[in-house]
Amino acid sequence: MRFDRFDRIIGLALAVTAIALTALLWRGAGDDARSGRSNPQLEKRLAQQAKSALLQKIYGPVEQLREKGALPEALLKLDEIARQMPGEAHGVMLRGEIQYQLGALNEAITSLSAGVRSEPLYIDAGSPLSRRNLIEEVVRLGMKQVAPQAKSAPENRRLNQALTNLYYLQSRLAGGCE
Amino acid sequence: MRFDRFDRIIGLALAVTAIALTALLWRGAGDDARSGRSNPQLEKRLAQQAKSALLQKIYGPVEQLREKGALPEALLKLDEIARQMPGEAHGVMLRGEIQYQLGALNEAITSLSAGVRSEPLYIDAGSPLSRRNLIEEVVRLGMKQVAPQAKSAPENRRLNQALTNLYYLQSRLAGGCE
Amino acid sequence: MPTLLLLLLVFLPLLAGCDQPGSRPVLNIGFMNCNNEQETLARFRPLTTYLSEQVGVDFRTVPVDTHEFEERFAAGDFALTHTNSLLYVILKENHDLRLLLTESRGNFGPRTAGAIIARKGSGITSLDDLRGKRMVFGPMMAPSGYLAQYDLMLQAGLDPERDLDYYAIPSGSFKHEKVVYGVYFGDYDVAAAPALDLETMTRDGKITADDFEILAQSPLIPYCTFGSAKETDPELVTKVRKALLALTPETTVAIDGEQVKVLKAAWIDGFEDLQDRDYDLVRDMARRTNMPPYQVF
Amino acid sequence: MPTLLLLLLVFLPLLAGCDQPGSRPVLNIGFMNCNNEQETLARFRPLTTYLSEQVGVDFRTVPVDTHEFEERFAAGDFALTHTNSLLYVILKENHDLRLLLTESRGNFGPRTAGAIIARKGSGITSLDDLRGKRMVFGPMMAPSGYLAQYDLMLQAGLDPERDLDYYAIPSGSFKHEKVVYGVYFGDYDVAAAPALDLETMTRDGKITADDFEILAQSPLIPYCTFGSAKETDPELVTKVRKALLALTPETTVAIDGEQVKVLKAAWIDGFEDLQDRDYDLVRDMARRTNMPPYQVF
Repeated sequence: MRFDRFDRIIGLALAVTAIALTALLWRGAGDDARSGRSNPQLEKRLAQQAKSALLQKIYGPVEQLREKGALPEALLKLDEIARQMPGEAHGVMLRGEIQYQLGALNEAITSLSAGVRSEPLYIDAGSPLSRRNLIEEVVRLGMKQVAPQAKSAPENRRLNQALTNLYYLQSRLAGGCE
Repeated sequence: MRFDRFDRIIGLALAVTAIALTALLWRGAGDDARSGRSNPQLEKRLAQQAKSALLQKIYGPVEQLREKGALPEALLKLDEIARQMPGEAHGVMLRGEIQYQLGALNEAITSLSAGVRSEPLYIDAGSPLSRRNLIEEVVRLGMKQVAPQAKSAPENRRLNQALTNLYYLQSRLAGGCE
Repeated sequence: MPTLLLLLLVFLPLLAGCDQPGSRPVLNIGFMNCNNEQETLARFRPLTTYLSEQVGVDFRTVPVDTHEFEERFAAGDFALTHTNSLLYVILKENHDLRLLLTESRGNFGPRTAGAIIARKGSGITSLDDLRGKRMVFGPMMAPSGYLAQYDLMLQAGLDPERDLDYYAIPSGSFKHEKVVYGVYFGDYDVAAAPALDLETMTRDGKITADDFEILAQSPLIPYCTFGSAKETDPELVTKVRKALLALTPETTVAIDGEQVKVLKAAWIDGFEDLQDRDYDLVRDMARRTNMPPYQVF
Repeated sequence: MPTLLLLLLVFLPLLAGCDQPGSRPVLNIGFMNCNNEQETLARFRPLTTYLSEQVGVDFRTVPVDTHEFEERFAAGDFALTHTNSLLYVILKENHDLRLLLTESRGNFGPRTAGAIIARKGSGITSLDDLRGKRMVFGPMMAPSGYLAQYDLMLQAGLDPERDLDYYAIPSGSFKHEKVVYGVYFGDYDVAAAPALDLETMTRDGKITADDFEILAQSPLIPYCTFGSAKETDPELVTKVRKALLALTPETTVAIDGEQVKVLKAAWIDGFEDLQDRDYDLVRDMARRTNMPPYQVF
C-alpha cells in the first residue's frame, strides 16, 4: 500500500507499454509470421527499451538539471520523485552520482551499492544503463579515503557499512557474484 | 525538564514575589514587631494575592479578548500560553469557560473538572478565583444533555468519562470531597 | 504477454512489503489523504493494525485523494471510510454510507470550525473589509478550510466570486498550513483557515495569537468521521465500533519493530458518538454554497 | 520563608514527572533547540534514555535556546552537548569542548549545505541579481541557514548589509521553514535556506523542485554535533561514543508506555566520526563573516 500512487504510475506505464508492444509485435508479426512463435530475444530487448524510455521520461528533468550543473536542484528533483518511488534503482543511482559530484563520498557509496544491488545492469559495461565508469571512480577514491578510516575505527558501524559496500562494488566490478 | 522555560518564568515570578513579600513583611514588621513572630494568616493571604497578581499578568490578554467577545482569539492566546505552562489550572479553567461559550460542552466539562481537580479554590464561592457560577451552569446543562447520552451508550469511554467528570463537579459543588 | 510480466517483475520489489495479508478476510479502509500518503500511512497504520487484531480480519490502510474518494467508494473499494464531514455527507447521500463514529481532537473535540483571518495590523478587522481583497482558501472539499468560510461570507452578504479582488487555493500538499503562511507573509490579505490548524500551529510556536485578526469563525461542525459501507457485515461494524470506543491513550500496538500508542500516532484524542443529524449544519452549508452533494448548475 | 514554599507548592505539580532520577549519577545533556522545546524533548528523550541504559548513569534531556547555550555550558550545566557546527566551534574555542561524534542525516550524511533561493519565475537567477532585493535569513547562529549564505554573498562580492534593499529574520519558531515560505509567498525575493530543509519540505510535498531557483549553494559543512565538556569523565565519554556508534535503525527503547526506535525519533540516520579539522570550513566562514568565536568590533 505504501506505493499507492506509484501503483497507478506503473499501471499507466504498463498500459502504455502494452499498447506499444502490441503495435510493435503486430507489425513484427508480418516478418515473424512464418515461425509462428514470438522471439524471446526480441521481447527482452523490447522490454528493456520500454523500461529505458519510461526511466528517461521520469528522470529526464533530473538529467537536464544535472547537465547544466544545477546539482542542488537536480537533487531536489530526485527528492520529489522519490516521494512516489522511494528506492527505485535508477533514482538511487542518479542520487549517488550527484552526491559524489557534491563531495558526499560515503553517501554516494551507500546509494550506488544500493542501486547496483537492486539492478545489476548498472555495473554491466554492455548495458545502456551502465554507470560502470562512475562506480570504478568512486570505488577507487573510496578505497583511498574511506577504507583506512573504517579500518582504524572498527566500532564505527556506519563507516564499516560503507567499507562493506565498497567491497561489494569492487567484487561486482571484478565480475563476482553476491 | 518538560517545563524548562516555565522553570524560568516561575523562578522569575518567585524572585519578584520574594522581593515584594519581603518589602511587605518588613513594613508589616512595624505593626507586628511586638508579637515577635510572623502571622500565618497574613502570609497565606499575601501568597494568594501574589499568585492572583501573577495569574492576572499572565492571562490578562486572554481576559481582554474574551471580554470583547473575541473568543477564537482568546482560545488561541490560551494555546500559546499553554506551550510554556501546559495543564496550569487557571488556563484550563479559562479554556473550559470559552469552550462552553463556543458550544463545546463535553470539552468544557473535561477542562473545568481538570481545573478544579488541580485547584479546588475554583469551586469555592468565597475565593477570588471562584468560577462556581459557571460550573453550576455547566453541570446543569451537562446533566440534561450529556448524562442521558452517556447512560444510553455504556461502551462509549469518552462520554462516560464526561459523565464521571460531571458527577465529580456535582459532588464538589455539594461540598463533597474526592 | 511475457514482456509485461518481465516489466512487472522489474518494478515488483517496490510494491511489496506493506500490509501482509494472511488467510483471514482482507478489507480496505479508505483514509482521505490530508497532506500526503506517507503522512496518512504513518498516522493510520497503527490504528488499522489495532483494528485487525481486535476484529480478527486483515484491514488494509488505503490512502485516497479527496477527488477520487467517491468514485472508488462507489466501486466497492472500501468496507470502511475515514473522511471529513463533507465527504461523509456526500457518500451518505449518494451511496448510503453509514455513520460509525466521529473523531475527537483539539479544543472542540468531535467538532471543529473554520475561521477567516487577516494579518494583525493590516487594517482588515471585519468581514466588510474583505471587499476587493486578495484571499486564499483551503482545498475545495475542506469543511473547515473552504466550505465554512465560503458560507460565512455568503451569509454576511459577500460573494467570494464577485466581491474579492481574487481568490486562490495553494498548490501541493499542506494546504491548510500554506493558507496561514500565505497571509502571514502578506501574499494574501485574508485566508480561510481551519480553527484546528490555527490551534496546532500556535501550539507548535509557528504563529502566535497576536499575528492575526480572526474576522469571523463558523459554528462548530463535525470533524473527521468513520463510516461503513452498507454492504459491510453489520456484526463486523459493531466490532469495529466497540474497538474504537475502547481505545485509550495508553493503547499500543506492535508495528515495524516498534510498540506505538495508537491514538497518539493518529493524532486523535478519542471517538464520539455523534448522530447523523449533527451533520445537518454541514448539509445546510453545502446547500447554501452550492457544493456537492446538492450542487446544481 | 513559608510563603515562598507555599507558592512553590502551588506550581510544583507542573514541574514534576519528566526524567525520574534514580540513585545513579545524574548528568545533563544540553540539546540546542531547533524549533521548540517540545520538539527537542520528543526527538531526544528516547536517545537520552537509551544512553542512560547503555552507560549506566541518569542522563537528562535539557533543551537549550541557542543564545543561552554558551553561558550555561560555561557554568558547567552540561556534561555533553548536542549543537550545530558553529556552536561546537564556539564552545571548542572558548571552553575547550571536545568533539564526540557528528550526526548523519539526509543527502549529505554528516554534512550539510546552505542554499540561496528565489522563487522560480521571479527573474532572479544569479547572485548578482540580489542587489536591491528583499532577503530573508534563518537565525543568526545557523550554519546552513545564515552563516554559509552570508559567506557565499561576501565571497561573491556582495555585502548583505549594503547591497540588499533590506534583510529580515523571521520571528517565532520554525524559522527555516518560514524563510522558504517567505519566498514561496513572495514576501521576500530571496532566502537563505538550509539544503536539508529544502530536502525535507520537498519530501513532505510542501514544495517542489520547480518552485525555486537555487542561486548558489555553499560547500558541505558538518551537521549537528555531539561534544563533551572537558571535565566529563573520559571513560564515560568513551562509553557514550560506543553506545552512539552501536545504534542501528532497529534499536528501540521503552519510553512513556511505548517502545520506539531511537534514531527514527531523533531524525538521525546514524553517527560519523568526523575530525575537528573537518570543522575548519565553518571556522573560515565565521572568520570571514565576523561571527563568534572570532567576532571583532
